[in-house]
Amino acid sequence: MSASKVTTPEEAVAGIPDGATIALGGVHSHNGPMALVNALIRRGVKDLELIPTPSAGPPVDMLIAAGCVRRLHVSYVGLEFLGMAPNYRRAAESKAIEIVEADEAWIVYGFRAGASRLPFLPLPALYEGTDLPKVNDGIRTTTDPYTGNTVTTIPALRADYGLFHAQVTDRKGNAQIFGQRRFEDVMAKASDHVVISSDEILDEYAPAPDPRLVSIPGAIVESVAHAPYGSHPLSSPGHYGYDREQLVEYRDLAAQDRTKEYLEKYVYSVDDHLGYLDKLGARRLLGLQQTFR
Amino acid sequence: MSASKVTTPEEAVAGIPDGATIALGGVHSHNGPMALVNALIRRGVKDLELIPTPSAGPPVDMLIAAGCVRRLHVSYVGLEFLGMAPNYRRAAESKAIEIVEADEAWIVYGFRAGASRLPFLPLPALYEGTDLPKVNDGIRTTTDPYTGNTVTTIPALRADYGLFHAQVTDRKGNAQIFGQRRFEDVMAKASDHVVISSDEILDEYAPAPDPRLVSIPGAIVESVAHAPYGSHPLSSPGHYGYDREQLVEYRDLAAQDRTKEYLEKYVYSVDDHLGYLDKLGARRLLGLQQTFR
Amino acid sequence: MPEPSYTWAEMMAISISHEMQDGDFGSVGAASHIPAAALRLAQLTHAPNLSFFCGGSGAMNPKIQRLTESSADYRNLVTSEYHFSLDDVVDFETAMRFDFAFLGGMQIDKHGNLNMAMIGDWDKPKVRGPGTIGLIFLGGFKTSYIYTEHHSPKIFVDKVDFISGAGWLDGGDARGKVFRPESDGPRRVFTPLGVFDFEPESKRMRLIKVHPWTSVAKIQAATGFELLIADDLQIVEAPDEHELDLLRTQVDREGVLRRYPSAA
Amino acid sequence: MPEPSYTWAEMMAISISHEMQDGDFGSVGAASHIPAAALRLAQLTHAPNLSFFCGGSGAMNPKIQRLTESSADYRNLVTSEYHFSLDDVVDFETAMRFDFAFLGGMQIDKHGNLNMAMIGDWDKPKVRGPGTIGLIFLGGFKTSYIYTEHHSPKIFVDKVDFISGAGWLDGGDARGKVFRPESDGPRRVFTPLGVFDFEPESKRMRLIKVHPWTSVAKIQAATGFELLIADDLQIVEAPDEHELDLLRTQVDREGVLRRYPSAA
Repeated sequence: MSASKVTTPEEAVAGIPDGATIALGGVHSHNGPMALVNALIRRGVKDLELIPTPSAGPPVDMLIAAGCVRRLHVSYVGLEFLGMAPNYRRAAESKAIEIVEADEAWIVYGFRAGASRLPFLPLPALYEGTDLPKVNDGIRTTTDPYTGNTVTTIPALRADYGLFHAQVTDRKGNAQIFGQRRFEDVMAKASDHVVISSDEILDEYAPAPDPRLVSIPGAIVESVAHAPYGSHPLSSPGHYGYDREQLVEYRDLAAQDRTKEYLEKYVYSVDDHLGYLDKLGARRLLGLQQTFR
Repeated sequence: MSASKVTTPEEAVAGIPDGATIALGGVHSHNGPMALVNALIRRGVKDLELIPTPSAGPPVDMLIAAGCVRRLHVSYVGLEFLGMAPNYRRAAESKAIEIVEADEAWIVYGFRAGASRLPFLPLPALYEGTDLPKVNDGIRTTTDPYTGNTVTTIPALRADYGLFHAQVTDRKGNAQIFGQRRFEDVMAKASDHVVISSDEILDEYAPAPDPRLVSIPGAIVESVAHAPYGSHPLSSPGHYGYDREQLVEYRDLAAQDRTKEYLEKYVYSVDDHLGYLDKLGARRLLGLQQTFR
Repeated sequence: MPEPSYTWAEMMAISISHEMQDGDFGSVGAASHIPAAALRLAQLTHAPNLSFFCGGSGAMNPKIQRLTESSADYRNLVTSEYHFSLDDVVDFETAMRFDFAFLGGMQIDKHGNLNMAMIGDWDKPKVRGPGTIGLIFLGGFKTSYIYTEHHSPKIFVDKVDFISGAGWLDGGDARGKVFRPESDGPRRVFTPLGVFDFEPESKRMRLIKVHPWTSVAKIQAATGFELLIADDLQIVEAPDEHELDLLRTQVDREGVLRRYPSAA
Repeated sequence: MPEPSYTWAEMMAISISHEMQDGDFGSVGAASHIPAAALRLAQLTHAPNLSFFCGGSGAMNPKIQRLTESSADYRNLVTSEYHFSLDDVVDFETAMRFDFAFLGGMQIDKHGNLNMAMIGDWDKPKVRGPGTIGLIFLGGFKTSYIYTEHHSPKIFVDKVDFISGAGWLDGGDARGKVFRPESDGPRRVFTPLGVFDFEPESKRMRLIKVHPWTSVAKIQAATGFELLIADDLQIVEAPDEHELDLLRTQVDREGVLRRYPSAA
């Protein structure tokens, strides 16, 4: 029988050191690995370099508010339909964190190159018309050996740890992610250590899912954190919707620079993810159920 | 109501000119767009540049035998469990066709770069230890602007036409390919014109398939050739197995340099794909059925 | 004059829909209800062969009968034709395979350049924006549509403080010197007040359609630079009943666009 | 001596299986029944955490109870854990994420360099091979296993005519000067006659296990260069009943390996 990779969210992030580079899954208000993020905040990890998906939201803003972040690659960081991300904005304006002035191409092509460990990636004329090369010295040039032309390049991106949320994962780490843009596989390939939080763990004797629907192969997954409602207050595609009330609570406190109150209430005052769920209560959690599969 | 892209194999390839570059789907003895290849052979198209998948087989050997090919990118061309590809081997040894001495990296990374129209792709040390750069002047070098090191590069590959076989396709071109290595999507993106042959056309009023199982999006598909048993004598994953008897017949004739007899019998002597199916007969075709979905 | 029976958001969706071309293939970002509704409406009327990616969700051509608050909502995916990946998105964006995309900005200038990064001095920005996200691909779309829900002099500025996305750059032939010839600059700007194009020589923003409840003078007053006005300027009529009905029964059943302010 | 009750192909699969390490992650090519059977057998015995990609089919860890004539056969996919893409394959190959791969050649030389491209003069080859396919990734696997069903002096040559895949190059420290340090050269060579490693200093092929029906002298005679012989050379025993039973009932129910010639 093969060894099980299943553990708790707290155990799964226990080895992530200060200063680590983190590839962070989740798109806008959906499918962020929140139980893992909360565990990192609770641990008080410091000086992280964050490379989130191109459409990043609440988990990035929370990690900044909690003082965990040293450097952030920005494509989009915001609260989507709830407006700007207040802590990101304050930290960027005050230079409390270092901003890599990036975009979708930087992150997607960067991770794609990182997934293969290509040395860098050359692009056709895109950045040339913009001001990004003036504020990001990672955007460079080299010679196209086929035409002799000068072409713009971006570096490959890799992370020490990739954190992703899945709906259903087996004990070997084969993870099913039901929604959003398929890209977690590329980010996982660009990460040295892959940690999955999963709403459900597939029973060892259950029929295997259609292999075409497995998003990340278990062979590159290091640990699987069993985390029911592990994406809360964000949505978990096909399982539960986002908790709009709590997201508004977060936004309102964050806008008033009172994020610490939110973190105290939901993160620091509980011991672990199960404590977080107990605090929310069954009524609230089950009210978010949204079956779309 | 949206326009239908459904046509016949013959119509679907009617516009492919002599000298065109073709990206050709299919892996080993499986899922080749044979009805399209037969139609091209019957038309007597000339001077094609072929870029097949890294594991190419009978359709490439047949196109060479029929005199359709000027230039071929070789990763692997063979008859898999039936041995060498005789026409490829003769043509390469006699220099009747031009060989681009390539490999899996050249084709996969080349198409991947072509799908994005990246100018070229730099690789870490892989080709350096081999003799390939000595016989392929497309393998070049440039400067890594992040380290100053010299790195090996390959060019982006693009095709004028991409030809692929699918099991089920809707009238807009959304194609479901059931098996093999998922790569047709990348090759399609690297092709200016995408032609799909499909065993079945999805009824317009049928429930749509799970969108995660659609391999190539209709928006980039130009035409859909309705071709039942369109991959014969190769397999069509989930629908029918390969016709071993006919593949052995091909191999034996090809090995004796009598491929013309095969082509006469199965290609030139019939008017179109339906004529081919009639010639094979219901008993033989239905005997190949293999339901695995 | 009675209160109009539609909202400016509904009017805007219908105006956008009229400009969409059958057979085109494009992309709309997250949290973009109005263009998403417009594209679906166009598919149901004059443009059945229009195709689009619905940002964030992974959904191509969702048959949405509801507009979700987040267009990255998984529920869009369920009724779609194809589940795209971010690889697909950047491939199509870079390879100039999208005929169009809808894009916006914290600042939009008279040549259609867009800024989502920062307002003020780069070293000490007054406002830090959410980020450039996909705007560099203005250099890779065959054309683009600019879209904003807020028409004000703070948005429409003479020159953006930072170019996240290159429109017509400094106008004239400036753009053609930088990008590949197959990638053209922005074709239209859609706002609650009307529709704009770019004058072909100067590439300056030009008013071509005025929504029923406003005027050229009001639009100019809400714009931070001098607008060109088309010779054949059109005053848009109120939406016809059929289109409004389609929008409300087949695109936006839950009335997201109806909850915007009425077209005053 | 009675006719052995197993074939050399079965013996070879069992020999390979014994060398597999639990927890490793690797890849096996198309039309490679013997290594595919060996890996599955290892998963069922001492290496439950071994994982592998099954070439061509897209299948990761197929629970094959039958060996298909073509390992690219779709039917492997149905019982697998994950459907990989060619993107995955080259990503893992280039990023040095595969612990091992099984590879072969028309020619294999004393330093484990492989040739699949051409025999004879490059400008006028005597034999044109099927092509280099994935052999350059010998520079990207953490290690590799060489495998051939034909042990003859035509296959095992002193020096390959063309390097498709770089083994230990000219031996000694030659390889380390070219490739990334995480990518090591071939670890083992498996043939119908036995198992070989590479002597640590010279990186020359060395016989470490002799299959029961042959001898050092016969193996040397079938090899086109002088073989090194391990000090602790082992004579492999006939497969035990338990392994043979597992192989025949859970890996190769249809007896593909039993149809190879019996181990004479």
